[in-house]
Amino acid sequence: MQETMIKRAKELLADGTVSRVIGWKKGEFGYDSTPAVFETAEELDRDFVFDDFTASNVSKYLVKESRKDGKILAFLKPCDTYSFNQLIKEHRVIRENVYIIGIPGGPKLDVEKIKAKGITGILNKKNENYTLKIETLYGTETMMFYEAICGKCQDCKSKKHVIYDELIGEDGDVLDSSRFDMVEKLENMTAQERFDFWREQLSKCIRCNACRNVCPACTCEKCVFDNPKSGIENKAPSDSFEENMFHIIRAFHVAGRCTDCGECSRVCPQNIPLHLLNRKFIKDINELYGEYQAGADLTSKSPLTDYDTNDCEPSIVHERGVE
Amino acid sequence: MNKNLKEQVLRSSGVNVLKCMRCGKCSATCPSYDEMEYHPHQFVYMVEKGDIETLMKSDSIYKCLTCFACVERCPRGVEPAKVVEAVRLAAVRQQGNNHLSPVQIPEMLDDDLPQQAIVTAFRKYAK
Amino acid sequence: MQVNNNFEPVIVAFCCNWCSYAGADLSGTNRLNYPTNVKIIRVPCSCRVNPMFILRAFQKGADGVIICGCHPGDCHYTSGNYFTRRRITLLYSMLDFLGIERNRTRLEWVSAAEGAKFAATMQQFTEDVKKLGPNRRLEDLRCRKQ
Amino acid sequence: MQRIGVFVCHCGTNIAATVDVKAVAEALSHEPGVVISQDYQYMCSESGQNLVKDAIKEHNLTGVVVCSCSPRMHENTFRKAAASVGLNPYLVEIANIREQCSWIHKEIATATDKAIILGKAAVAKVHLNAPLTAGESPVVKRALVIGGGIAGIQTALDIAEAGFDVDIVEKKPTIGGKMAQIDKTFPTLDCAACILTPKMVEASQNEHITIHSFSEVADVKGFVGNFTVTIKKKARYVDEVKCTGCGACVEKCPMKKVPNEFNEGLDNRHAIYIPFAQAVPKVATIDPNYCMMLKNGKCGVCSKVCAAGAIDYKQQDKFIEQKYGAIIVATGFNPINLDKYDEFAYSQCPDVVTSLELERLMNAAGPNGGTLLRPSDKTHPHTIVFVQCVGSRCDDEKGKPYCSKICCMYTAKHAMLIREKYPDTEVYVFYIDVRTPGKNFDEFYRRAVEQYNVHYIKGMVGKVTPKSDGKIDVQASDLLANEQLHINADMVVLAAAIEPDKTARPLATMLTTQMDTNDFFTEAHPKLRPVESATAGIFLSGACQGPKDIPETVAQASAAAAKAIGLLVKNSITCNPCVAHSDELLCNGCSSCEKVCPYGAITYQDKEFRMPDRTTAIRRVASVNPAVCQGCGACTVACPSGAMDLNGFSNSQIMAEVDAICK
Repeated sequence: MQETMIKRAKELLADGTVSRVIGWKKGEFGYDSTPAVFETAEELDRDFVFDDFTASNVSKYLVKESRKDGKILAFLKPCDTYSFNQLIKEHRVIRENVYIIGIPGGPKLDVEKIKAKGITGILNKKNENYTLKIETLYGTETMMFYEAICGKCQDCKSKKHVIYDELIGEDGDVLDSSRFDMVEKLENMTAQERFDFWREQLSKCIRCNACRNVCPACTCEKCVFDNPKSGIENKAPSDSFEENMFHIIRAFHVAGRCTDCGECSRVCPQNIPLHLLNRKFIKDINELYGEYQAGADLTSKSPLTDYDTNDCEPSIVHERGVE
Repeated sequence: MNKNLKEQVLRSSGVNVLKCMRCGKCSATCPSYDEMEYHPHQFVYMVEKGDIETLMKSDSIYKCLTCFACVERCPRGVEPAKVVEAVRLAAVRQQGNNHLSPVQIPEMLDDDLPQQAIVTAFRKYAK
Repeated sequence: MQVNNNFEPVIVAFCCNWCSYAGADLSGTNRLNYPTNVKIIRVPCSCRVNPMFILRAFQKGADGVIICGCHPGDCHYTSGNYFTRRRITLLYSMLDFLGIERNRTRLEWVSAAEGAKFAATMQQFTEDVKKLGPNRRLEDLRCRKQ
Repeated sequence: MQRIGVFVCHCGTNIAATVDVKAVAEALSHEPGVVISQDYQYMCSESGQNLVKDAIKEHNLTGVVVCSCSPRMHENTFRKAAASVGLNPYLVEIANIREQCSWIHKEIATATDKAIILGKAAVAKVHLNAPLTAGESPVVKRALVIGGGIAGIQTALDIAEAGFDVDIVEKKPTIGGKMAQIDKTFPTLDCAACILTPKMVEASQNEHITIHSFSEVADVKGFVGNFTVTIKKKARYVDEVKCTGCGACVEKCPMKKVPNEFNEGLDNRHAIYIPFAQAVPKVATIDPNYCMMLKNGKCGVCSKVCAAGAIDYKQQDKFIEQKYGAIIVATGFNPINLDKYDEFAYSQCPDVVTSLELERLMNAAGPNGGTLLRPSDKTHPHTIVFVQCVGSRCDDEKGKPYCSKICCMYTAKHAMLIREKYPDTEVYVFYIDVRTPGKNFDEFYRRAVEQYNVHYIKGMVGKVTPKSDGKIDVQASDLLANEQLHINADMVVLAAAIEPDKTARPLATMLTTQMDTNDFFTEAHPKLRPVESATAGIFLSGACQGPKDIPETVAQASAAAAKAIGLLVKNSITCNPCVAHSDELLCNGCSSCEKVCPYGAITYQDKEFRMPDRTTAIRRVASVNPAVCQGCGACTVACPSGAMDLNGFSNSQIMAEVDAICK
């Protein structure tokens, strides 16, 4: 797959269709690839990588890249196309400046899950019959493949590309996922249990801002948390700001716009399940205002900029779940 | 004027006599009107003035049937029957311990007596 | 749970200028009593109430937040309260999800003619919040009153 | 550095009785930025305003906080005062310590604490107030009058007289209202129709007046000077333009058993009808509940006899939309339903009638052609008992707590007319109080007693019992004689309380105007602005605001017209500068705000910006049209980046208030 992608990218660079390519670049180790922009065939040959660890969503980078001169080639996995579509809808990317090649999605692997098994010095890995064979500095280790799948791919919602100029490989379908199971489980806890759960999780936050910086819905010119005039400016971790304000406000800001790409939880160094906050909003929206998938199309109105005269009252909160 | 007596009547009746607008509908509706020396509206007015002893001495307190027509019809929610009853109660209390007791009741009963009358009578004489 | 009888909650009420604020004025004009705990902030429309304000109030030590607007369909600005209803429903649902007591938040439609409803609503809401006791779950410790 | 002045009003004892105003002034004087903090008896009075003005000049104030009544009352007063001495009016904030503090609380200590907190919130807000300049918005030179009774007609005529177009919306097939049903008017006893119908004709012929009869207001949008109203013209199944009002259809209509509302159901009309001879517009209306053609397609007689071809069985409700600068509410009143008053046997005995029914019974155009006959057996009544205050001055859920005001006078009128016309009739009036404040009113009542020998008895009727011989036993008390009376009457007339029309409440909701607990519209000020509602551009005419007799109604109607004309003569009104604005440096151009704006006030443009890294970039940013924006603030919450903010109610201002309250 990686070779096919590099070959096609080189062709498009050569015939002048695009002047740059955005994809993933090898890191220091076999598992720490990062999004990167390539301008020449040499760079592609040397650094371009596409494997089980290239989980990151490159859509957000196109906010800046699509505003530069010339066209850019973007390799988008199915989940990334949702983010991209949403950005088009919000006029944040310039569609004409991006040539999209849809590529197959995950499941991608989470290196932290491998490390958690005590496997270190990772050099390479191979998937054989659902078993992951990992070559390390200290010899070969094995683990079950599914145990290493990253969180966002476990609850994959769709294998379908909602936007592309061409596809490499087959297009898939929207999946029946069980992504709301954990939200539901929390809903059925008592308020005290939920409070304890979230207090424990959110108090781990170190305000590294990785969730915000990676989020394809967080593309504000200036984030409210960085803006002294917003009244809620807060740049460093403080007593209870993270628990009480930061994550709630962030989730609310992306409510109705979040495509559930799962990047926030993937990048969180403290393993806070931030995606559950977004999913709670998505679940509520689906249940109260009708099914809505942000980024699935370019025309539908976001549920929070829309209304129905027969909408439920907030007192519905009292009628659902457990207090 | 006996202030304590007035307060006692007001408290035991729970009636705010100041709400009366002197329309007289209570007396207009009263079936015992002709039997009574003082009429329902006068009860309300005299209690307001504090002239309770006069009422206590009058037979009128026993002539009230406690039918509650005045309570039902009063446009101001004054409840004159409760005032009458409170005055009666004040009189009964002063008389001492000559209350009617439940064991005395059966022999006084008449088969044709409506149940409501028994209850009313008991409410009236047993305090 | 320990019930502190002397607990006087801080209650922030956001009232839209056209209906609910006028309704609050009307309950004053009609001398309808409601607890002093309730302090009203005037906003042009209930849709002006940013969820940020609500979280901010809780963080600064409010024990209850109530939002009042025109009845759905009667918004002075035609549609403002419909947006309010969605936003506030989602926010309240999220606060519930985070384990915040449901009775600390409320949205009520009060028209300019409903002075009695305004007073009764505030009375009830204050009682509900009193029963819950002080807001500890959403408060910023630095803002706690001594 | 801010220099803020705080002014605490006593409002006589309205505030000072429950709030320690001195303590409030003292506490607020320690707030940051406050350089002067004073209290005064009446801050809104001229000397009170001068106090504010002098302080602004003397201390060179940058902000003013007035702790007083609701901003809905006097915000403008103090803003104007500030402006007159050169302080931007939008640097004035009001802390509402009357309606929302002193009037609702009883304990001085807690009320004072609350007043201080409200004051602190206002001080915190005013710190962040910015000077604003108001724009202007045009006034639509057309008025809408809702209700076509004497109040609505008079208001419309006066507005038309001033040269403005005015539309009357009347829910019944004809204008005229209650006055059209009345026989004679007190205290002059002139015929109501003789003075009303010329006005109805005048209204229909006035080139400035359009009458939408059989119509209702379906929707109201907009604001002072620029309301958009949807009027529902109900299907009357007759083409209003073609119908000549000849009445041929009415005569031939075979469906004759429809209770005649105009005669209070005392006789019948046809399924197609013209309410009364002088109806305006004089156009027939088909009652779809009774018309055989509309119910089952069998009949069609009216269509056959109509020479003008005006009958249209397929007519549908029609909605028209019209813009208005001012709206005048004149929805009037109705007598209350007496079904719950069993003691007066109203629903059991046909000879127990309401006063309005008596009007029809005595009217020459009424069911008996003006001869007073008992509805039951059409005989002359010889003893008539009038009962006052039926449902008025009541403390229970059956009646109304207020005095209906007009009953004493019309009962004196009825008694007098009956004694004049039928001297052999004995007339008794049971009253609680006879209330006759008004020019020539008490003289009128005395005439009834002295000249016409009407028996006025102080006391109330307790029980009305119809007897088998057709007579009616009236049991009542005579309080002055201290006796209970039984009168063997032929008729009993009940002076039913009056209540606002049922359509008033939904209308108030549409208009966003205030109502009291009895559904009467609340005036902007009970003494000083009695014909305006608190909502700008909405005026009150007639009994919709409270019980009124005809002269009072007409006076108020003209006053409301004068107020509306005062608005309509203006070419534009100063508009609210508290509108949204977008900080272009923060705007993402995401279109969230545009989608929630009900006025379409937000547009986008591509603009070139110098970026922090010294490059230039073209960005899509929102801009708000301040003339179109009404300042609701929906966009400010939809905006994820906080670029959209609202003048006068900015994020930081509201949060400052929140902080002050929670502190």
